[in-house]
Amino acid sequence: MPEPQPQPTPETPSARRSIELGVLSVLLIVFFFVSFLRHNPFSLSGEALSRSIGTILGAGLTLVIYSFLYRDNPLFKVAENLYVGVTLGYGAIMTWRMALREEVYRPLLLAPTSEALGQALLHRTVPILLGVLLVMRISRKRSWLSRYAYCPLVGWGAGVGISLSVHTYVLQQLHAAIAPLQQAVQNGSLDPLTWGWFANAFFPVAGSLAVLIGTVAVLFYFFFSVEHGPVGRGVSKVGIWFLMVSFGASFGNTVMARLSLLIGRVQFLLDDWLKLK
Amino acid sequence: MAIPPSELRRLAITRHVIYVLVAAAVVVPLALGLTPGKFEATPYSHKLFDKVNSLPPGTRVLLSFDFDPGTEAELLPMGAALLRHCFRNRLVPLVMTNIPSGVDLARKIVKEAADRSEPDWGRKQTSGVDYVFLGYRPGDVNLLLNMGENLKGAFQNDYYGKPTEDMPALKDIRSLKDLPLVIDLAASAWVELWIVYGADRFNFAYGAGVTAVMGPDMYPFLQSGQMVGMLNGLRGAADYEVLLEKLDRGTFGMMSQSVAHVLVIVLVLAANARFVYRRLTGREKD
Amino acid sequence: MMVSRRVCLAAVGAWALLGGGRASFAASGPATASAPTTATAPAASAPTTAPVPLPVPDGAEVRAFDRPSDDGSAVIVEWPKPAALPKGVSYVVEIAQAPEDFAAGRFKSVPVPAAPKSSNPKYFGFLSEADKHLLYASITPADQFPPPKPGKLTAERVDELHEAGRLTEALADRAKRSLRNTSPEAELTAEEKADRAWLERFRTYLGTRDSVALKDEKEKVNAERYYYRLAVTDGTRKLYAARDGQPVVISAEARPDWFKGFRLNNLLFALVFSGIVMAFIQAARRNPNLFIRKIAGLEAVEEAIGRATEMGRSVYFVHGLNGVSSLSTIAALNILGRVARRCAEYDTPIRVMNVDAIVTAVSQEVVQQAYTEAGRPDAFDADDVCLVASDQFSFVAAVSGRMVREQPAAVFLMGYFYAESLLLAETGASTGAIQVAGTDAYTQLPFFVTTCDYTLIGEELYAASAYLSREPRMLGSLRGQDVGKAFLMIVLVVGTGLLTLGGVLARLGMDVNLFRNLFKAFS
Amino acid sequence: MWYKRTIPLALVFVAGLLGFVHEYIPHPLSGEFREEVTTSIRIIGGFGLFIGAYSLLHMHFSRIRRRQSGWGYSVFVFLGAAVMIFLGLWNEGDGPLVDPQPDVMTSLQWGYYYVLVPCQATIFSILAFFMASAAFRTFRVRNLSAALLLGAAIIVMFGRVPISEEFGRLLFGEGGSQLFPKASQVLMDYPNLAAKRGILLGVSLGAIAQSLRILFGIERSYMGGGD
Repeated sequence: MPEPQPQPTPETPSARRSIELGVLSVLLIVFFFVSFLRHNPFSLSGEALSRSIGTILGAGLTLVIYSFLYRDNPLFKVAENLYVGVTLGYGAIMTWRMALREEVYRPLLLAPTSEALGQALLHRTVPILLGVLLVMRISRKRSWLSRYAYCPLVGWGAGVGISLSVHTYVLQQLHAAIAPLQQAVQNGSLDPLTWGWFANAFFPVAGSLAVLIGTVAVLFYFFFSVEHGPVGRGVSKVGIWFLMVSFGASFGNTVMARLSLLIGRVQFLLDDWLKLK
Repeated sequence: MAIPPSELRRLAITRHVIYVLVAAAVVVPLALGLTPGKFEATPYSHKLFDKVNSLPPGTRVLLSFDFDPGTEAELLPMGAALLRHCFRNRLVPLVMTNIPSGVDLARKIVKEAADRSEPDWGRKQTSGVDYVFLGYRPGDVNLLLNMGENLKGAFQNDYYGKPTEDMPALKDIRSLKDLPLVIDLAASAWVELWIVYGADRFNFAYGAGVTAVMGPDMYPFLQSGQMVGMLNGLRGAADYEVLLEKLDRGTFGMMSQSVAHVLVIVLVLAANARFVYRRLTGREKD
Repeated sequence: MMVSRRVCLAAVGAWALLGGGRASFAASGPATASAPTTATAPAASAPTTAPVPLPVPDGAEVRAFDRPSDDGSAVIVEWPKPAALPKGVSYVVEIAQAPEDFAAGRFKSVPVPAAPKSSNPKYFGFLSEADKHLLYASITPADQFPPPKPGKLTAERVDELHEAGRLTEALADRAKRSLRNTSPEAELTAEEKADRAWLERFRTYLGTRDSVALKDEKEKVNAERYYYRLAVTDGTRKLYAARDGQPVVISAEARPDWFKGFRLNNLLFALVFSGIVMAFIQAARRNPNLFIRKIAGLEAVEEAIGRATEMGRSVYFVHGLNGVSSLSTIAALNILGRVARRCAEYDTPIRVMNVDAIVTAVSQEVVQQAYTEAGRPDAFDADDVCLVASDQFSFVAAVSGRMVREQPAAVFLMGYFYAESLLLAETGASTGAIQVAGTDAYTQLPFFVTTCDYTLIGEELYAASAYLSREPRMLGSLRGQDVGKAFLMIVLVVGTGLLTLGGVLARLGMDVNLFRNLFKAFS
Repeated sequence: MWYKRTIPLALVFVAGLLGFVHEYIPHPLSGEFREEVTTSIRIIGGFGLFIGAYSLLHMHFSRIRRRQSGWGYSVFVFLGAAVMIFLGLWNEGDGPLVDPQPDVMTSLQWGYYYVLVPCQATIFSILAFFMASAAFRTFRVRNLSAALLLGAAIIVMFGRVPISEEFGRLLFGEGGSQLFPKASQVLMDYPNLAAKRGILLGVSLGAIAQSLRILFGIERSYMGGGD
């Protein structure tokens, strides 16, 4: 993903360009040298060969994409577009194999008996027609036809969604949300200021209280029907604090996630390409 | 106030310096093969591990690998560890995916895990008996609903085209309702879709492995018990490996992870110290 | 837990309405008709000789009825809980197709666990104190009298299918031929291979058809009326729940129901909430001035534009990646309208960056509209609203590049963003522009908060746009949702309060079921 | 026009109603009905592929045709797609109609493992660098909110990695090893949980309202432009 590029320094673009080209060619030579050193394709054959070529290719693409960190460059753009195309092609094949061939081609054209064919026609004619209509979407003038295909889908999704989100996101969550304080109160030890009391009475109670207050405050922060008076402002302030802390948690975890991906790539380069393991 | 080119170049330079630091922070520990000292598994990873561990041999466990190469680095180690655990405890993993571009990843780790675990069983792992790879079917949530009604209807054949109807591995499994545990590994809405359209409707225990990005959003479901446990990011994978006492990619990554985190923290602190100082001395209005 | 969650007070009503109503006391009818067999009669009078008396339930209180709120796959047999259940003693339910069959010994006996009826409120709702003592067992007749399972695909089966007209002569032969042929794949001729492949397909097809047929058969079996006897046994002796010396025979049929009683609370919530939302949308249609509190973010918007005007530099408005169908994009467009209007008034240049063609088109209309309203239609330049790129990466590259070159004084990032949010916001910050962001992409919000001067968080974005546009559908549903939120907040506070009070009382040794049940009502 | 808008909207409503109602009906019929619907949806979804493929290829094709800047790169999109599709249809010589041989790496999978996987994984991982640089250059404690956010972030970032245990030991001996992990755990378990639940409740109400607007034809933007 690109970052702003500083304007090419006006004074010596050509000089800079030639330096870059020089460095690039050196890097290319090093890359192939190392690759052949680590897994020499000439000594291999069959699956081992294809695997080693693949690894070299994969490593190459990886490095090319990282070259973007220096600055946006043609090699990166090539890799990026290639990736888009490959993804598309792979997806197409998968959809054919997993969906169209299974659900359309096989039942209809490979029906074992006339009875089976009848069944297939009975259950699949309508959806297949709708599917064809759906494809109409790509035509400028006929695209409205596709509505007959996806409107039922959209409607069905919406309808099913309502009762399910009521159940999962509202009722289940409420049920879970109102319980903890009671549990904490009921199970906590009663002799105060002992370690046990802190461990299994004070902290649980404090914690569940905090959760309750936070949840309510956050809900209130997103409550738009009343002008916030001094109290309201206070509550929504608390709400925003809770939000911010939770955003912080998300933030920390996002950093972790991105770094993990980087680690994954480096592991690939070190273990599979350079075979350091 | 427009930024003079010199300033811009300085920015570009600082950026490149930071890139180099990050690269170093990640590469060096991996290249030197440093691993962190002993560390304790986080509670929710532990919960999931215990849940899997508690299942008697022969239990069928559905693993849904709903991730694609983009997040493979975080989720694939989890998948490997989970499969290893299943095979070690003689559970029968049923593996599926809801993401077309994840099919071959899933297929790969299932195969590898099956082959790797041959010694545990003393015989060759056979698809359809010791495990099933169902592959991918389109239909999104409707597929889950379908599986809740009739699993073998939703997957008439497994990935290899074998009919599921009378597979030993699927004996008297009619629908999701007959499965004691479902685990989803996902980097997307699938984790929640599995709760909404799966766990809450068909009452199976549900655990998940998610990318760290999503981790924090899952806590409401953990607290409500809608999830029995969760592996959160690469650390989750590392936790599971530690619990399995079989270190692998997840754990090996932890040292780099640690160093890189420290680096980022230092960067934030340094920059903000400077910022606060400037602000106090009134040199930056903002 | 899993179960109790599902429960609601309302379910009780629903249960009575839909399931309990159908409970049938056959004890009066068939029970008297069926005399106990000689086989069981001595057993019935066994307790006299027994060392430990078995806790025989009172026949009058044994009942059988259709399980409420289910798909007609089970019948419930219930009986009173004994004072104590000695070790090794367990219950057995005997099921027969006709009362006489018991005498003839044509019955199945099913060992059943002694589950307290109150432990399964999903089906039974909350029990009155009077019913707390009941035990129950749910029996699926089809498990006891299973319909014949269709056989595997053998030559015989093929013949049957042929006779049934489901296979033509030729196909039947083909099937048998390749059934006979067991030689390994490698040695087959092309034709034989084709036959085998065909057979596989046919087998799969037949398998699915059979399972469907079997399912229907089971439903038929379940729908029959069956007769039940309850016995208690310690392995050696077996005593029947009896009334005046006669084992009580009760009967019931399992019927599929048409409503999940345990989902009534769900339905109520859905309907009421829907009603409120729709009502408010209508109200907003009639009166678009429904009150919405001022959104602080909007002042930040004004301020940013003002600053741009002072500095005589441009204002950037960057859309998210989603198309027009996404709520956040609609909201962003409404806000764009306001921003463009102000810019037109102050004669500040505005640039709108899009990644989606349709959004571009709509944005152009919006901005043009704004300029016209400001009375300066001539000042509108369509090129200011442009499709800078068509995919994420090049979008960021292009926008960042332009930002660095043009140094806008204010940047608005509105809509649904993905990973590009970080880069866009960082570039904006590095150029020293005032940034106001608004998104409902919660994963991206952290970056906006730390890099932008003001951020519209989640629903604030909708609220802001509703506040500006006064669009009924947004305004109305926003108000509707507020009612929902108010309800949730009340439930949270009051619910926790009462539950906790209940907990305290429980510690003080008082009965708290009242509180518990009260708040199960909400899940 | 009624057959362009009215009927589709009616379809939305009817389908939605069925979807909503069947959720509350335990009767086997409702289950069978859903199976029917879901199979249909699966089939229709399969055709969706063509739309996605078309719109993408069409875009790049028009770039090439119009010789837009950087049109040359679009050629690689077609190249990649063409190669993968060919490999898939060729299917090691078995043709597109049969399944690939199990457990040998087909050439399609080769393309997947060695082109698609590296590209996608790498492009996503680039963000790690950008975050680090942003962390240094732009994440500022502009106000209390940002301060809270960054503080929490730092605690979490540190607590989630093993080194924090070493550090704890260093400071407070064996007992301190769990200090930082616990801190981040507490942060996740209480404030984070509270806020996330608040958001969840709010957002799901919004989602329900959205579904309603769709059902009743108030929200039509998904239908795209045109009459």
